[in-house]
Amino acid sequence: ETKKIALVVKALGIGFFEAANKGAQEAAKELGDVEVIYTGPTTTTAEGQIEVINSLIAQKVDAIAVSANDTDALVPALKKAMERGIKVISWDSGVAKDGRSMHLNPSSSPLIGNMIIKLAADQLPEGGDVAVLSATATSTNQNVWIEEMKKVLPNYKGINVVATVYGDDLADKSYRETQGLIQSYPNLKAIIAPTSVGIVAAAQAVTDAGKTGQINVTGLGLPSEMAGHVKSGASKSFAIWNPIDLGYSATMIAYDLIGGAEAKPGAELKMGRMGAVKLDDNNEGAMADPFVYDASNVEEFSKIF
Amino acid sequence: MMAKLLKNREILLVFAIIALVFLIALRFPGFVEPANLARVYNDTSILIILALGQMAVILTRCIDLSMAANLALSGIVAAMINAAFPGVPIPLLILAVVGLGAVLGSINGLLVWKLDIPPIVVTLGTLTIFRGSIFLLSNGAWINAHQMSDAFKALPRASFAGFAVLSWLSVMAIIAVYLLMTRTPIGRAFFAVGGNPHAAVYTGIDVGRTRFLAYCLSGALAGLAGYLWVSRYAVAYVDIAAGFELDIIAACVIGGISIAGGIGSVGGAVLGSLFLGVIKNALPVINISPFAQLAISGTVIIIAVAVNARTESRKGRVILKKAEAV
Amino acid sequence: MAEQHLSPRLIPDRLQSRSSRMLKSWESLLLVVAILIFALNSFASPYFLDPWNLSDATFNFTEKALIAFAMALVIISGEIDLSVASIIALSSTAMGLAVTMGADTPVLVLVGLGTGLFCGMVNGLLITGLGLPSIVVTIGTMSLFRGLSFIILGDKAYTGYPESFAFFGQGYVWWVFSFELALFAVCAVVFGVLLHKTNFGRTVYAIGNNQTAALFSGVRVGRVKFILFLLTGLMAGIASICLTSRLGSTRPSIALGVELEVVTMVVLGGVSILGGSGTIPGVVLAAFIMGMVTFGFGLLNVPGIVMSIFIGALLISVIALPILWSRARRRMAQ
Amino acid sequence: MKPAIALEGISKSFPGVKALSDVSLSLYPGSVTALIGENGAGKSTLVKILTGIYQPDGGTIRVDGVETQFPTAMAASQHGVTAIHQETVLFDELSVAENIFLGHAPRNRFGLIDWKTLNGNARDLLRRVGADIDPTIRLRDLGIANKHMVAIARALSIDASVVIMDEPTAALSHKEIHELYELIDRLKADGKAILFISHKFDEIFRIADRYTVFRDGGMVGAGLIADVDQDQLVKMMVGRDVGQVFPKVDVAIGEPVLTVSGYRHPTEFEDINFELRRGEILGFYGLIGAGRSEFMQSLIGITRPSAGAVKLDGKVLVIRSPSEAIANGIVYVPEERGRQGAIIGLPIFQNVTLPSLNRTSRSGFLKLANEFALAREYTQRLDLRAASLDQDVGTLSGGNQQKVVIAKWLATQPKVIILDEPTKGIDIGSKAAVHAFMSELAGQGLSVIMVSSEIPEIMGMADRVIVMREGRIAGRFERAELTAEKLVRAAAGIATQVEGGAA
Ligand SMILES: Nc1ncnc2c1ncn2[C@@H]1O[C@H](COP(=O)(O)OP(=O)(O)OP(=O)(O)O)[C@@H](O)[C@H]1O
Ligand SMILES: Nc1ncnc2c1ncn2[C@@H]1O[C@H](COP(=O)(O)OP(=O)(O)OP(=O)(O)O)[C@@H](O)[C@H]1O
Ligand SMILES: [Mg+2]
Ligand SMILES: [Mg+2]
Repeated sequence: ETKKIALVVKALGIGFFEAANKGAQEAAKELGDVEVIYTGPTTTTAEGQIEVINSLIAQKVDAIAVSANDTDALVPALKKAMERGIKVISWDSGVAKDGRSMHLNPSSSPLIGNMIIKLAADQLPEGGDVAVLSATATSTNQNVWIEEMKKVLPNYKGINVVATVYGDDLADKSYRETQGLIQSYPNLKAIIAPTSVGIVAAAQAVTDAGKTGQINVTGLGLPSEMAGHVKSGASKSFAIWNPIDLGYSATMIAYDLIGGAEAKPGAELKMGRMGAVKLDDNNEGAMADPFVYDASNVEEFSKIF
Repeated sequence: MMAKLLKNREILLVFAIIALVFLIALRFPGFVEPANLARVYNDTSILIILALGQMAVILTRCIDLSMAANLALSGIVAAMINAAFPGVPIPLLILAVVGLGAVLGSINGLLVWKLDIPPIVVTLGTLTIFRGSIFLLSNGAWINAHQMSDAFKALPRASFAGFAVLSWLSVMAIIAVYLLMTRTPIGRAFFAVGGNPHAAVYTGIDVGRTRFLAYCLSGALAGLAGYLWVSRYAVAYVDIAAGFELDIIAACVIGGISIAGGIGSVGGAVLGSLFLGVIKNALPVINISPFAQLAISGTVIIIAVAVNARTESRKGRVILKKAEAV
Repeated sequence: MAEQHLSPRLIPDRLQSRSSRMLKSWESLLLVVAILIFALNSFASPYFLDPWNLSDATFNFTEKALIAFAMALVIISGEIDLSVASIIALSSTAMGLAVTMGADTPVLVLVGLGTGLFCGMVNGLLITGLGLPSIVVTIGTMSLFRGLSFIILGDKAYTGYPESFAFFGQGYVWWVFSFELALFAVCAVVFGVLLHKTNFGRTVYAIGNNQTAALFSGVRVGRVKFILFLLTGLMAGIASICLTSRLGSTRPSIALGVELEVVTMVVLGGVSILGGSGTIPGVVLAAFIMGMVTFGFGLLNVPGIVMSIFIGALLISVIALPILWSRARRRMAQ
Repeated sequence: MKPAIALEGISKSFPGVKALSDVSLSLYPGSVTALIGENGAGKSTLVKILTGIYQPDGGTIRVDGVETQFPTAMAASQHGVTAIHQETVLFDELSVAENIFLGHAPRNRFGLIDWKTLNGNARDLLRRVGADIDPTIRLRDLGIANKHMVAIARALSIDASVVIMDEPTAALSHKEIHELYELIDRLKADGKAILFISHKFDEIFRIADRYTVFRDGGMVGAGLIADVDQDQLVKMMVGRDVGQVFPKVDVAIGEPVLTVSGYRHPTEFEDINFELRRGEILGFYGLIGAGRSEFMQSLIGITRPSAGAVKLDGKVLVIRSPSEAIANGIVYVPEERGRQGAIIGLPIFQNVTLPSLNRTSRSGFLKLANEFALAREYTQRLDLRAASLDQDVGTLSGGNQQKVVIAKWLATQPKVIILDEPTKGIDIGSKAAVHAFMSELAGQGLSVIMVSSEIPEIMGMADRVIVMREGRIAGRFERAELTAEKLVRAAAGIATQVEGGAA
């Protein structure tokens, strides 16, 4: 009998999640007896995800792997799913502990927080002002990364975080917010956008303002979307983990749980070709280190995701 | 004289905008530098173009909630054509997109004209249908900067006589719509149909057809804005300009265009858009918490409506005036 | 003919019997659509006809429908309230704030209702007090109310609602019948009676058809409209309690875009957006239709946006078809 | 003589109503044809068919002997048919000149509207109809009478051979009416064919050469005015003899019921003092725009007076809203039926019971049976013609709508009823019904204020008359001393001269 694993994403149509779906399908093929249901709302709202989850419960899927729009709001719906015998994990953007059996971080949050500030600092040997362009003010993962980043800030002498603004993962809002940053901080040297929508918009705004070379846009982005901006010099480098691997791993973990594995602190869950993930006290685990892209390798990866 | 000037909505708005800019300049002098003001105008251009179309529709006592969705659909089609056939010359592409926008607008217009469905219902329906069509068309996928040709992205950014082409396009749209509204029968028919649709029939104006044309105009302008939006932000996806319809309507309302139809002007639409544009651009610059922005624009809209209502509410006829003179 | 002129004519009360009128009504059309969709759903998905699944499906519309009842009255009176989703957000934020101050469930409910009423009052005062057009005022308060939630909450969330608070959005009254469904049923009856069986309801229709004449006829137009906006605020407050309880947390972006769905529901229910006509049974049926469509599509894993195309097309075609049909019939007759 | 336009066998139905069945009508150059008939007889419907607004279900239209169709209003005007419609069909927000030329504005060589020529032409036209109005001001700044003059100018802006006037004098005052007569004489001399619709017989006999009578959508007679008298026409119209035109019965006038003292408003009226006694009909005469309606509306709390007091039955009242006025037994039948009176979209019975819902309902819940009973009682007394009581009032003719509105107010069983132009635009039969009913009410001890701009009505019905001019009381007359001349002089503010600055 085939097992139904639902891959619930923040919103359909986002390149990052489309890539994750590719990985999930790859896992399904590898496993043979798995059907992956790739679904999600069309806008990044918690209510939309709840409706999707409710219909998945009704379909009696075997597992739900969700990248949440809201840490807390999904908990009651996911709890209901678990009560009806469905395995629930979160990946990418997590759900509060009560609402899932484990959470798969693409990488560990401290590593990411360090990585994004390091990318900026590496280009600024004398230090300078940097600003953060985040997604929505409610994004779980964004907030954690920014927090982690601020923790390690003292390690980077002379780097000064002057502002955090929110582009809501909307291209135009991010663009406008970036314009505001450029206006307000004439000495701005770098913009860190740990969001794939924001980083593209910020790079575009910097290019349009004629600040290419003066302001470096960095953060987390997709090679396919950033290739042009790396070439133009608006972005020297950026990082991302491989979303294909992430979707693949989430599917593998869900399958492992369906097969009887138990998610508890210290347990190791199988992730196929990605090896195994070890859970910490919060039942969280990290998949791999983020990977840096720059002019030397971005072309090659832009064909993949 | 002064009192009379103050009653004029457009002049009041001009003062309000100047006062606003002045206040911002107190906290951030760089805001009033000509280059920055030009940038603010440029940033507001798309809103102006859209508000012009919405104005025509509102004048005929209708409303177009589907403008932002039309923009998104036209924009994404422009991006898809460009991505698939980078060789298509940009002017031709723009023409095609304006045509597409007009066709989408004409769907609204036909439903309002031929089936007499209330405009708000029609455009509420087409709003979701247009957005959904984008999803079906693109499968939800984004079209990113690197998929667009350089010429596609360059046009709105190109500079001509010191201003961006985007700004020039909006100026041209303003002039064209101004001529249309004041000097052509169809423009006057917009006013007549909104002011008194019943009477318009008696003067030989086809009310439904006039509304249809207003929707075609708003659709065409939305199509133009679609290309400009997508090329300017260099990205196209299902949700671009989501919720922007309310900004467009707010701009019209601030500009004194009566939601009940028949009252309004091109100047009002432009100034209303600029007012919103200045606020939107100023808030991040003067370091107001991003969380307060929404509340502030809400408050501004309410104040603007209240002020407009004040200037609009006339005293009744003065019957006693002559008696006093005796 | 001439004979009749001599003595006063006797004018009958009604020409059509009630049953024949009902058969031709909008509601019967909606009923047919609802039955069709129900049948299609149970045909298309084996999971549809399961009591628990059907019960889960009701959550797709109950909260929106609660607001739709009040919104129906507002729209019949010729006004509109686009701020309802933002009222939900502000009420929810206020309740979250109360939780952090240690409030218990009864206090939370009062806070939720109170905030809703307060927002309704703000709308009502601006609209009836200053005489401003409601569509514009509520576009403004829509930004204002949600903006306030953002100022209070920023990028934080309120969680930690008490256990007992979960009942409103997650509790069941009996078997598969949830508290929300029961509340929906009660409100449907209350609003149905209010609109169709009371003097108040009659004045709402009168205002919607001709506000000036209603004023001249002694209807306290301002007061009635004020009450309607209060009522909408209150219902949004109730919906906020249910939604907050169901989510167990508050974010300022809660219930984004719900206002258009509520308006769609009301219009689909046969309420004229121009004011003056419409019924509560129509709105109830529209709520069922929208809920079943979204759930049915959900079972087939159709993306939400495709459902919204369907709802949009339904909205237009349900209004257009009868018009086309009667035209076609007239052409046939000629 | 060959008719300029001839209609043959025209029929028109609306859902549930046969508005016109097989009517024929010919209009001759240089001649005025009066079209008369009760309310709802189909007169305005015929006008709308002639001007391309409605399409007839059957029948033919011949212009100069050639069969023609008018699919749009534009087509009709291109064939030389123009009309002053019963409703004012003008645009408040547009300028006077544009109102006149909307749809056929002069253009320059680029096809753009030529505003200069437009304003010039408008000025000429206005001068021709005898109205001294600046063509560039906005229409909403004009008084009602001037608006009608603009409507007339608009009709004449089209070079037409057929001019239709649907109750053109209903909103005009004495002076303008006489100017209109002169204009019609000039048009006649120019060889235009004129169709003139009116309920006022003095007018018809003054200017018409021919008549056509409609009854219930059919044609019942036509001929030369010279061959008939008023009684014959009325009999054709109504299908029976109409008794006394003003059935005023003498009523013993009692103690004062309503006392108004020192009423004033910053811009609309001042110094209004009078007493209204039990059983009395108090007439308020004045030129249109004299401020009567404005003052009456302040009595029921629509406009707020800045000073003044009302005493009802010896008690001082403060009335802040119409609902308080109704509760105290003062009701106002408004002048603008479509806007302030009838609630189009609601059925007849709901219109009638709206202000009386407290009486027909039980603790706030509707009782339909009571509503129907109340509505039937009052509509029958006013001789309403309708298919059923749950019919939308919007489907009734103007006169029948007015009956519903009056019934609505009578059903509240008031102590004082204010009727503002109660018979404006209603036919002679209905008028008689309203007048008879007014008399009956007074006889039962009700006090009536009747605002009217028609001298015969005022003289026929009122026990006492107050004349208003420019917001003040300009004269008071007892029934015994009433003459038409005194009324006109007081209203126009002329002491000796006949022509005066009464504009
Ligand atoms: N648009 C319409 N829809 C339905 N019925 C209509 C419509 N217009 C007119 N009628 C009906 O047609 C009949 C003739 O109306 P019409 O307005 O022509 O009367 P009229 O002779 O002008 O009366 P009045 O003297 O009151 O102006 C009436 O019964 C009226 O109710
Ligand atoms: N400029 C105008 N535009 C529109 N309507 C007008 C205008 N002037 C007068 N009216 C209408 O005519 C009526 C005139 O009322 P007002 O109180 O000024 O004078 P009145 O003495 O009652 O005149 P009338 O004989 O018309 O009743 C008002 O009800 C108003 O609606
Ligand atoms: Mg008529
Ligand atoms: Mg009057």
